[in-house]
Amino acid sequence: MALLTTIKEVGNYFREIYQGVASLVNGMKVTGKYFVKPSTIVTQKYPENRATLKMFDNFKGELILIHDENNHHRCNVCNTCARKCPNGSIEVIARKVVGPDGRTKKVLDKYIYHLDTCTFCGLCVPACDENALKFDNTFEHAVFDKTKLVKTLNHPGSSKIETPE
Amino acid sequence: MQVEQLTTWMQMLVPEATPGISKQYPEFIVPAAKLHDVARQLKENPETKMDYLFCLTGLDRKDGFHVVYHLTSTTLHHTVVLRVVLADKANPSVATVSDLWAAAEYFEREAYDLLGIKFENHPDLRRLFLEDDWVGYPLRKDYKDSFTLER
Amino acid sequence: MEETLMDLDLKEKEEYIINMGPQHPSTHGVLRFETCLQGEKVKWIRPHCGYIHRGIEKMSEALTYPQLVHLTDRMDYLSAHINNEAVALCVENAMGVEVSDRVKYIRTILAELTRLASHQLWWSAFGMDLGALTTFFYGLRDREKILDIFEESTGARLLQSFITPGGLMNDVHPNFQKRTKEFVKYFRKKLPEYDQLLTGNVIFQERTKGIGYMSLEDAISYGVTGPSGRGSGFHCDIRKIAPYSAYPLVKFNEITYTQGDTFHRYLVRMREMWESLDIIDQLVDNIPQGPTMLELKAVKPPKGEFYQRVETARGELGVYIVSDGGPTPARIRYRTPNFSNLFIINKIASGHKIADLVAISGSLDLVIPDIDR
Amino acid sequence: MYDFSPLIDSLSAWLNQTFSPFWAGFISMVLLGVALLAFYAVLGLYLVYAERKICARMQNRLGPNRVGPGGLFQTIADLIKLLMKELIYIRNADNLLFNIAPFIVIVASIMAIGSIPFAKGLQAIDLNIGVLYILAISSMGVIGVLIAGWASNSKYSVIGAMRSGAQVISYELSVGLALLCIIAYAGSMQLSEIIASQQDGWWIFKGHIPAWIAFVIYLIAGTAETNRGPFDLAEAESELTAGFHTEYSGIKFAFFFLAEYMNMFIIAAIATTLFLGGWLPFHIWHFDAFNRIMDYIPPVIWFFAKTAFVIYLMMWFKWTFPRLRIDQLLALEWKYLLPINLMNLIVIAFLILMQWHF
Repeated sequence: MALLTTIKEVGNYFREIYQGVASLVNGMKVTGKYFVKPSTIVTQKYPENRATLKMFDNFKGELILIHDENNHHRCNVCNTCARKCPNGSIEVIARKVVGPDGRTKKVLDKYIYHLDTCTFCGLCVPACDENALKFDNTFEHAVFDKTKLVKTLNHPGSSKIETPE
Repeated sequence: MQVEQLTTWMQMLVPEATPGISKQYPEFIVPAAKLHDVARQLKENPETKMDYLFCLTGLDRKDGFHVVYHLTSTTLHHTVVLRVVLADKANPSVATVSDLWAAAEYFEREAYDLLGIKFENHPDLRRLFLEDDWVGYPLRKDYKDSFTLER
Repeated sequence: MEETLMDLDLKEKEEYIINMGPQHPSTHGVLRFETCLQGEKVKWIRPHCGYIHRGIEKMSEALTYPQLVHLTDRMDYLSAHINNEAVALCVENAMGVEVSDRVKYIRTILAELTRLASHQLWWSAFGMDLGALTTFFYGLRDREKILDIFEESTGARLLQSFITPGGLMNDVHPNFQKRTKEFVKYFRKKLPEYDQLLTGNVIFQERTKGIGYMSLEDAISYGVTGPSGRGSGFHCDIRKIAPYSAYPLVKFNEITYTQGDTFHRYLVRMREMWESLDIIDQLVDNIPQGPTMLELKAVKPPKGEFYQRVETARGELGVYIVSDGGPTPARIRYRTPNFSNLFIINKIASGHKIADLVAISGSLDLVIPDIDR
Repeated sequence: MYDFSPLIDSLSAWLNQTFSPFWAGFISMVLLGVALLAFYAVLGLYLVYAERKICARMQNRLGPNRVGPGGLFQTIADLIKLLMKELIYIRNADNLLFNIAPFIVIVASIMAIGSIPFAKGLQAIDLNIGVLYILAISSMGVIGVLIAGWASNSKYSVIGAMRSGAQVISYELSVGLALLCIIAYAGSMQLSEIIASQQDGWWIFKGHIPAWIAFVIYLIAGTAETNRGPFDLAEAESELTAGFHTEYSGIKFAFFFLAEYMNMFIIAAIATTLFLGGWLPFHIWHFDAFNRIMDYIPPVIWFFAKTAFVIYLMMWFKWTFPRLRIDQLLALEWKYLLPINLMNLIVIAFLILMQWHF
C-alpha cells in the first residue's frame, strides 16, 4: 500500500513537471507567434505619419470660435459659456460701441480661453444658443511657455456676423 | 424584512428614534448616546443581520453635524439608514462603530479628517488624507482658505 | 498564513520598515504602503493615502450638477462612464424623471465597454506586477480599440464626461454600433490568448493560488466589493441587487468564487470580461430610437437626500446627494469602491512575502485617485 | 580551413622575433586585452539592442527606431548619456565597496570571456580546466552584486542582494552538475577538447535524452545565474524598484547593465560550446553534399549563430513568464532541478559505462 502511494506521488511529481513545462510552452507560443508576425505591430511612428493622422470628428482638442470666410463670428456676448464652465476657463470681455442708430451695444472685444485649466467637459459648446463655438481636432498642445496656453479665440479684426433681425 | 416591520422593530428598540425624511430607504434619527447599542442590535439580531455598512457620511447641516450610516444585510437584502444629529457644533462626538464593521474605521477617519467629528473609542483616529498639522476641517461650511473656488 | 501576526511579533521585535511608494512601480499611483518586514516576510502594512487628495467633494459643492459630473471622471479614471452615470442616475431619480430607452441602452453599453477597458488595463498591470511585462502591451493594445470607440462618440479617450444628468452630451456616432460589434468579435478572439499567456502559466498559478486569502466575513465587514469581494463569495454586484439603466433587460451571470485568494480574484475579472461581452452582444443590435437628452428646464433636485449605488469596474460606487433645492448640492459624498477595498490589505497580506504583497495589491485593482478623491 | 591558429602563431612568432620575450609577452597581453574589451563593449551594446528589438516584436511594438537606421545606434546614444550622467555619491554608504562593486561584476564577466573558444585557435587562453575556470569566475560576479546591495545603504538594495546571494549559491550547483554531464561524456574539462569530441556529432544529439535534460536544466539554471527574468529577483522592479542597483547612477549603473548582458552571452556561449558543438558546423550523417556546404560557413559564424539562438531562447523566457517568488525559486532548485540533475548524472555514468553513447 505504502509502495502504491509512493509510486503515485512520484507519478504526481513528474506529472506536475510535465504540466508546468507544457503551460510554459503554451505561453511562449503566444509571444512566439507575435514575434514572427511583424504585421501585428500596432504602434505608429508618430511625427512621420502626421500627414495621414486624422482624429475623429468629435475629438475635443481645443475650443475655437467659429469664423466664416469674411472673418465674422457669431458670439453675441451673452456670457452663457463662461457661466457654464466649471473651471472658469472662459472669459468673455465685451466692449461698448455706438451703433449707426445711435444706441450703444455690447460687442465682443476678447474671447479668452484658458487651455491650461480646461478639462474638456464639453459644456460650453451646447450651451451656446448661437452655435458660435466648437471643439477643434488639433491635439499638439505642448508648449514651453505656460502663457501660450491662454488663447484669444476671436481673430483680430473680426466682428459679429450681421444677421437679419 | 419589510419596511413596516423594520419600523416597528426600530420603534421597539429605540423609542426615541424618529423616522427621517428620506423616502428612498427607511431612515431613523437615533440619539447619539444610543447609536452604538442600536447598531450592535441591528448587526447581531438574526431578524435584521445588517452585516454590511456600505456608506458612512458626515454632513455639516444647519442643525449640527449629521453622521449617516447606510446599512444593509447581505443575506436578507434590506437596507436601513441611521442618522445621528450632533447639535454641539463646537465639539461633535459620537461613539465609533468600527468594532462592528471594519469598514467604519476608515470611513470614520475620513469624517474626522474632513469634518472634525470625533469618534469615541476609535482605535486609530488620525488624519487620513490631509497632513497631521493641517488646520481646520475642509468640508465644514465655514471653512475658508485661499484655494476655495468662489462662485 | 502559517504564522499569525502575534507569533511573528514574539519572535522578533526589531522592525525593518520599508516604504512602498509613494513613488513605487507596484502601487500604480501615489499611494504609500508602510511595510514592516521580517526578512522577506511582511509583518504589517499601514497604507497611507491622500497624496492626490483634490477635495472633489468640496469642489462639487460650488458646482451645478451638470458641471460636477466632469469631476467624477477624475475619481476612478478607468470607470469614467460609470462614475458619470452614477451622478446622472442619482440626480434623475431625485428629480423623478426617466431617460429614454435609447439613453439607457447606450449608457449600459458604454458602461460595459468601460468595464472591459478597465479590466484589460488591470490585467496588463497585474501581469506586470508579477514580472510578466508582455501582458502590459497586449492589454493596452486591445484597450486602444475601446478607447477609439469612445473617442469617436464622445470626443475623449479617457475622461469623457459624456453621460450627464438628463441623458447624454450628444448622440453616439453612427459608426458606434458597427465598431462595437467589430470590437466584440475581435476581443472574443484575443481573450483566450490572455488565458494562454498568463492564466494557465504554472509560475503565475504558483504565485497567486492560496495567496492573500480574504474570508467572506472580512470582505463584508471591510466592505470589499466588486470583483475583489466576489472572489470571496460576496454577492455584491449592484447590477443584480439593484438593477439600473438597461441591466434589468439583459441576462448575465454574477461571477463569484468562494476561494477568496488572489487567483480567484483574478478569475472573477477574467470571466467578467466574457460576461461584459455577452451584455454588449445583447444590447448593441437593438438600440431603440429616441431622444438622447431630456428637455429639462433646470437640473435642480428637490430638497432632500438621495443615494444611488452603481457597479463600477472595481466595485460599488455610492453617490449621496444632499440637496437644499438649489442648483448646487449642499453636500455630495462619493462612497468609492477603492477606498473600502484598500484597507483590507493589512489583513490579507501580512504574513506573506513581499512579492506577494505586490500580487495582492495588484489583485485588489486599486486606482489611487478613487481612494483620495 | 578557417583555422585561426596559424595566424595567431605567426603573429606571436613575429612579436618574439622583434622584441625581447618580456616585451613580446607584454604587447600580446595588451593586444589581447584591447581586443577583448572592444569585443565586450560592442557585443554588450548590441545585445541590449537585440533584446529591445526582440521584446518589441513580441509585444507588437516597433522598438528603437530613431537613432540611426532601424535604431541601430540607440544603445550607443544611451551609453553616451550614461557616461555623461552624474555619479551620485550616497551619504552613509560604504564608499569604497560602493565604488568597487560594479568593477567586480564587470571584471568577472570579462575574465570568463577570455577562455571561450570562438573558433579554432581563436581563444585567448585554452586552460585544461576551462569549464571549472569559467564556473569559478562567473560566480565571482555575485560577490559584486552582494557588495553593491550591502554598500548602497538602501533597504531595497539589501533585500535584492540577499536574494541574489541565495539564488546564485543554489543555482551554481545546477549549472555545475549540468555541465558535469557533458564533461563526463567528453572526458575532459578543456574547452577545445570538448569541441573536438563533438566532431562527429554534438553532445545534445549523441548524448541521448540525458543530454537534453542537462541542456534544459543548464538553460534554466544559467538564466537564474545571470539574474534575468523570470529569475530577476535581485532586481524585481515591481517589488524592489531596482534591487541591488537602485542607488547606482551613470556609468556605474551601465557596468551592471552591461555585465548582465555579457553574463547572458557567456552562459549562451558555454551552452553552445558544451552542448551544441561550439564552432563546429551542423552536419547530417551521410549527407555529404549538405555537409560540405555547411563546412563553407566560417566557424565564427557558426559559433555566434548558435549563441544567438540560445540568447534568443533566454530572451523569449524573460518576455513571456512572470517572475518567481524567492521561496519558489529555491524550491525549484532544491526540489526539482537538483534531484533530476543527480539522477541524470547517474544515468549518464551508466551510459558511459556501457559505452552506449556514440
